[in-house]
Amino acid sequence: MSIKKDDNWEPKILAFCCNWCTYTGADLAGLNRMKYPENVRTIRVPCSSRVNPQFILRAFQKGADGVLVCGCHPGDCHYATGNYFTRRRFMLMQRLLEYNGIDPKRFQAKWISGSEAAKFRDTVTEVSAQIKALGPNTKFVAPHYDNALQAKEGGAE
Amino acid sequence: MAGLTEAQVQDRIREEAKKALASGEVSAVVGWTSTRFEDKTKPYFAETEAECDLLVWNKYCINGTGKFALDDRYPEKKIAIIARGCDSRALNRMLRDKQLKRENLYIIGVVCDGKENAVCEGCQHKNPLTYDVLIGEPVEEQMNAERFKEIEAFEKLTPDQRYEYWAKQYDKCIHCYACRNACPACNCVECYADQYRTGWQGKAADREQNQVYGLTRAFHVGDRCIECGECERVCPMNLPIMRQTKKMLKDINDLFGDYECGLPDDAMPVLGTYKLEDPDEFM
Amino acid sequence: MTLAKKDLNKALEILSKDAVVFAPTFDMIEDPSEGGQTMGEKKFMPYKEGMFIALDGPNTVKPPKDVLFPNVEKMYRYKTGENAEIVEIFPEDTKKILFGIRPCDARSIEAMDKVFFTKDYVDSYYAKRRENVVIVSMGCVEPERTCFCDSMGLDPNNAPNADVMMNVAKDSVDAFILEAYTDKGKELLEQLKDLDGGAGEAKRDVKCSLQINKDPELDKKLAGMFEHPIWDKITKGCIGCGTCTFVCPTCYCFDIDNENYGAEGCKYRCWDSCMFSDYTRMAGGANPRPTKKERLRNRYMHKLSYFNERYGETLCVGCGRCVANCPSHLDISEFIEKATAADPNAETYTDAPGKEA
Amino acid sequence: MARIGVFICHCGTNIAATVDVEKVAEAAKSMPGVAYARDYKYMCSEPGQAMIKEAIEEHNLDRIVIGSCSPRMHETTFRKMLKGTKINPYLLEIANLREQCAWVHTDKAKATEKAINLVQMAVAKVANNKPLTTSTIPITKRALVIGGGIAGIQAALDIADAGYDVTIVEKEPTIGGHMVMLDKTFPTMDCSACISTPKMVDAGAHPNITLKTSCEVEKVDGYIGNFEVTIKEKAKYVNHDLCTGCGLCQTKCPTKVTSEFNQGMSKRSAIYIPFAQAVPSKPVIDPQACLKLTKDKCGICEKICPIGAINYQDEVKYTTEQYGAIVVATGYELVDWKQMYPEYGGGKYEDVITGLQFERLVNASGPTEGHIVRPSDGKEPKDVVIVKCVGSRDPKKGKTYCSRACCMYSAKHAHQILDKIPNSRVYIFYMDVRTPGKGYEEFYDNTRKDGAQYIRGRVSKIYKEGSKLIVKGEDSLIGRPVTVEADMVILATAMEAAPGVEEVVSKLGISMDKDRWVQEAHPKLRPVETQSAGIFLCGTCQGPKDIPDTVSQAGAAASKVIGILNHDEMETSPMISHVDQTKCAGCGYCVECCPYKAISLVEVPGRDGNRKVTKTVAQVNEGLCQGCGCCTATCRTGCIDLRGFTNDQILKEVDALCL
Repeated sequence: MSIKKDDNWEPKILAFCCNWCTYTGADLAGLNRMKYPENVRTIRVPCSSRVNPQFILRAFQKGADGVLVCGCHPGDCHYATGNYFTRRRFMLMQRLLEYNGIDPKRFQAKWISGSEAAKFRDTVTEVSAQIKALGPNTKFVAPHYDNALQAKEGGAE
Repeated sequence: MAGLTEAQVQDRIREEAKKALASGEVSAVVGWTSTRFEDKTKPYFAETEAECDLLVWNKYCINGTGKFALDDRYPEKKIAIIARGCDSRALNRMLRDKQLKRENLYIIGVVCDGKENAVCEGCQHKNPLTYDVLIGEPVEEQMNAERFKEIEAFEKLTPDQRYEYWAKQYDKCIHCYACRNACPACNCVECYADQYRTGWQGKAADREQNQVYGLTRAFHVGDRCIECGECERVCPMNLPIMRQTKKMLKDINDLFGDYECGLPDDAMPVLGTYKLEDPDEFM
Repeated sequence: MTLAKKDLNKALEILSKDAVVFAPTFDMIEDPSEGGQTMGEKKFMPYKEGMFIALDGPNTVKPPKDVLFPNVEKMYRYKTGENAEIVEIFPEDTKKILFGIRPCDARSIEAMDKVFFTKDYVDSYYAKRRENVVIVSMGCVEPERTCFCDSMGLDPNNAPNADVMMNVAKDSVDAFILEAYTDKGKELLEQLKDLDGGAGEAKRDVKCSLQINKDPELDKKLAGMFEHPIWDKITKGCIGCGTCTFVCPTCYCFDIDNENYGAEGCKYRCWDSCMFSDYTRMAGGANPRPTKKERLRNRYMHKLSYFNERYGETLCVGCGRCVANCPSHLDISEFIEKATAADPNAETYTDAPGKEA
Repeated sequence: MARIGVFICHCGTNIAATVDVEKVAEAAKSMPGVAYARDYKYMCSEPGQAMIKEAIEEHNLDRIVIGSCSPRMHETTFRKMLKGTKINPYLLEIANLREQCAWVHTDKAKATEKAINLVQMAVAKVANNKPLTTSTIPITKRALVIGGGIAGIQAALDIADAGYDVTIVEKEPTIGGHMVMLDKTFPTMDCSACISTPKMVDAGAHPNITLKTSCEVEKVDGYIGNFEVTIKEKAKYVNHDLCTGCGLCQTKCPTKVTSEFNQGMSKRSAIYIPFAQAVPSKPVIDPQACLKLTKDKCGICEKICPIGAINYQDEVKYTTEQYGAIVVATGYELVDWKQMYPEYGGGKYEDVITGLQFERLVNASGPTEGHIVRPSDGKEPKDVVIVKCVGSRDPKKGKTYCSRACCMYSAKHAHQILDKIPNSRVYIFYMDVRTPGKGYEEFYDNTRKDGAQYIRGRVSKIYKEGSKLIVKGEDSLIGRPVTVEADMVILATAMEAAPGVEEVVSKLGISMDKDRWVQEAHPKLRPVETQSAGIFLCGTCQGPKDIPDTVSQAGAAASKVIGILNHDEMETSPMISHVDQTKCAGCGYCVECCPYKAISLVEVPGRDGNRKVTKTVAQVNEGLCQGCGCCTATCRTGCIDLRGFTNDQILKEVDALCL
């Protein structure tokens, strides 16, 4: 795996955030004018249990360098039990991805409550730094059609 | 085979098949019949008494029979399945997944001492677990101490080695979906992979789509896999498909305790439930 | 010309100078967990220096059709919105040599040509690839046990539509006899003239392992057997996967879809299989081929009857790939025999001997 | 193709200072489906909204994206705004450019790039939004209260006073619960029965309240506003419509068994009114004790009853009624200390009693008419030991939690003993003294001044020597073992949820915490609500508490119920799950993971290939679904989807963010 190191390179990091805890926490980070890297983008979902593991695969396929799934702490789920399912799903998913060669830092799940603005900031800052250190993700990525064409023309198979 | 010879079992199968058909409650008996090649048998639906005599039992009866029970989800009559241990687990799988009704099945269990099939070496259930009539004396079951040996060895590789290995494997995949169609845990009415318009994945059989399919498939069946090995057996391109699903099973065993599917009192698949005291790595 | 076996790699070396040479070999996969490389499937791969060329032994799992008709083929890209545009993507303009394909696969290309070139329509993507392809066919050395091409009217020793025909020499197993059938073929042999060991006679006495009893008029007979009870019986063991279609050298169905990237996108076509449930499913959900019976019937009918109706020949070339690879061990040759023997007007059908209704 | 309008808000300088809003609007113009894009100072302002509405008309927009503050801030505002336009309010997406972009970044170029990407995501999502409509469900204006203790009575009275019909279901023959057993209430020392029995009478006499005593909830179907509850009425063997409550039967009944009400310290007859002030004040027959019912003998009560109200053939009756809301007030029970603490005699010493037994002992209407005497010999005890935290705060043997009321009632018991028995001595073994209530600390202080001796430590053993109970413990403050020779020992035993709460909880589809207390929706913010809309809880079923807390929680639950019943119908959120039943395989795994029991398997006519069949498929109850979407990720087929957050929408969002 050759990793192109480029100082200007910014990773793409997707963060699925549950509406009731982490998204609120992220908003609170804004209210408190906390600073964190621009390369993290949140997708609002009602509950972390809404996040289908297939979304994670899709993100990598489309070129995400890292994916975060964040929800309420166990016991605090707005919907009572959603994050317990999240916990099982993504513990297994993370292992399966690692087994297929994806660095576990590229896919992480975290519990961040609505009041933990600082934890949100610290988490995304840390994840961003980790992924920057890892470099661009080349695994599972479907090449953009232009690249695909070049690759094909460069030498069949 | 304790007590009975291969030929005797075959006779008993034919006899039970005829009895089942004669009862009038059964539309067909699913077993195996010979092909023009001595070392191959194929799944066969015996629908008349005479056809029952075409049923065979030998070491080449490797195809799973269980999944054929799903051919008709709304049967007017029972279907009889000649079931080895793995086939009975397949049926239990589909029963647990509410895809079959037990009253629509007539299970002719056959004690199996392993076939000319790689997966049989690690078999932990040679005796059928669920049946209406049993052929052969139950044998003592062997625990497979090396159930996850292959997975453990593979886990030791570097991430890049693992990725490269799988990428090469998925390059070979031709998207034929044999693994899915043979799998008793793949019992959806319409597979997500067939829903191109929803956009779960593209139809192209390129590496990336195959990777998405391979991982999604592993995740979808991983907590319900009965380890029959049909996916791997049917793959025309010889992808080591069990190496993905077994990884799921291994992790489930590690994280949530001993876990095996397709047993008669099958618990809820681990991804369909939770425990408050589950391990938590996301703090 | 005569080409010594030891010069085979030399010959491919020469040929790959100005062409991509696809030759049968074994795919090797790194699996350090099992202590190194594991041998994968036999397949056609672009020649690389020192590559092992597997001209004898069983045929490849996948036919060489993807050189002409790739599994995924980008057709055009587009932009939407104010600056909407469409840019066609043409196949690469590279010369390709299909080296060592069997007469059955050579014949399959003939059938594909018919589909993509005839009836007043030329498929430009196929055409572009086809004109760049030189076929070097290799007569069967040891036919696989599932081969039955001679029963389908082919000669396992000879591919009339090849550019170059290659056989084992009659007097030496260590030499090949190459004969150019076309100008393209002559050009190719010209490149190899330094390796020419002189004239020689080809060994052309191979017979297929399976000699099947086929009604010469089976296509017409089957045309009248659409509702025949035999279909219920023989399709029962099918699991409805696409293996037979994807390993078939003459299956040419494709689907067209697009991949979007924001305001841009790309249209591509990819193999499809008539064995899949969504092949005939309409937008509203109705499906004229709802079960595997209708789907497998369609496949067999297409191979053995419909194609004859349209192009005057049987589409099945008897390569035996579907027989060898079917997960359920279904066998089209067996079906041909059963259909040949069947009473076309029977009300019932059974496999049991002596019970033919 | 959609015609999307994109509106980028400056939010004064809140967004504009860090994000180049003009550039974002310009970039939006070339996004797929965008027909119009512009920026504006304050989108949420009156003129801002008017501008959007104009643009919708002028450019024939069919859905919009607003790049502004968090959707948590103004999503509702803009949805309301769209109500007045041709665009469905749910064809709106908000890109969070303030809280999650402008405010958290400093580099303007990078923030702008991110803002464009966030707008791209919103555009991609909105293109796949579907118009959604809220549906309304009618509200049945009646409430059900499960449990007729003080919590249930108070909740019922409050709801009934607001003008709504209430049914109280009580499994015992009378309402009143535990409070009516108590003698005095701390810290005011007013008579418990004197303040609780009027409430019971009020409840019994209230025109809007129906009492269903000797009843249990059998089955609960439906959802908020529309619960259908089957109530099981146990056989009473007395026709309460005829019975005048004269009590003659009680006096003549020859069979005597221990009285539950008096905590086993007296007897009652087989046909009985549990206590004098019971409501309804009419007897029932205990079928386990009655000679007629067990052995077909006796039959005196039937003979003696002047109006023929006795009916030995009485049977269990089931009635099904509709309710709009339910209050769970199933209360508590004291733990069975005898099993847990064999070292305290495990029940073999009569003079080791529980606090509740002491309440009966000291109560003027109790078995001893208020004289504190030893149950063993009827003598007045002089040395009394009170042991606190018996079963509470004891992870090894009992419960981990604190039962909250024991510190105070133990102080009360000490005070009562010292007050009633001259020269008595009271020793209180405690772990901590917790008095967090109005006047509680003062009460505790007074008790100590009265002479109660507080010994910090646990009691390790109680055994009998002669007529004395030897209490061995430790004074952990001085680190020495302590032995007290006592005449009587009172154990302040832990509270636990009432037996049978499991059944109630499972019938209602709500949950319990690890200690079996009924789980509230949120421990801080929704303490009287449950996970299921329309089901509330109050009193000790939710956790140990004293009477003031119970009563105030009952009022809170009642006000929540009134809030629902006040409406004729209620709007349900349209952002809920729905099933594509043509694809559903009916595996039922979504049913299992739904926290609201909103999904069930139903049989519907369908097609298998080209054949008509009856299929079993999942179906979502729109009244119950709260829109978490857990089911969607469980469904392998992807046939259960969440409106407003569909698979398609999220996949498109992912795609757009990865551009």
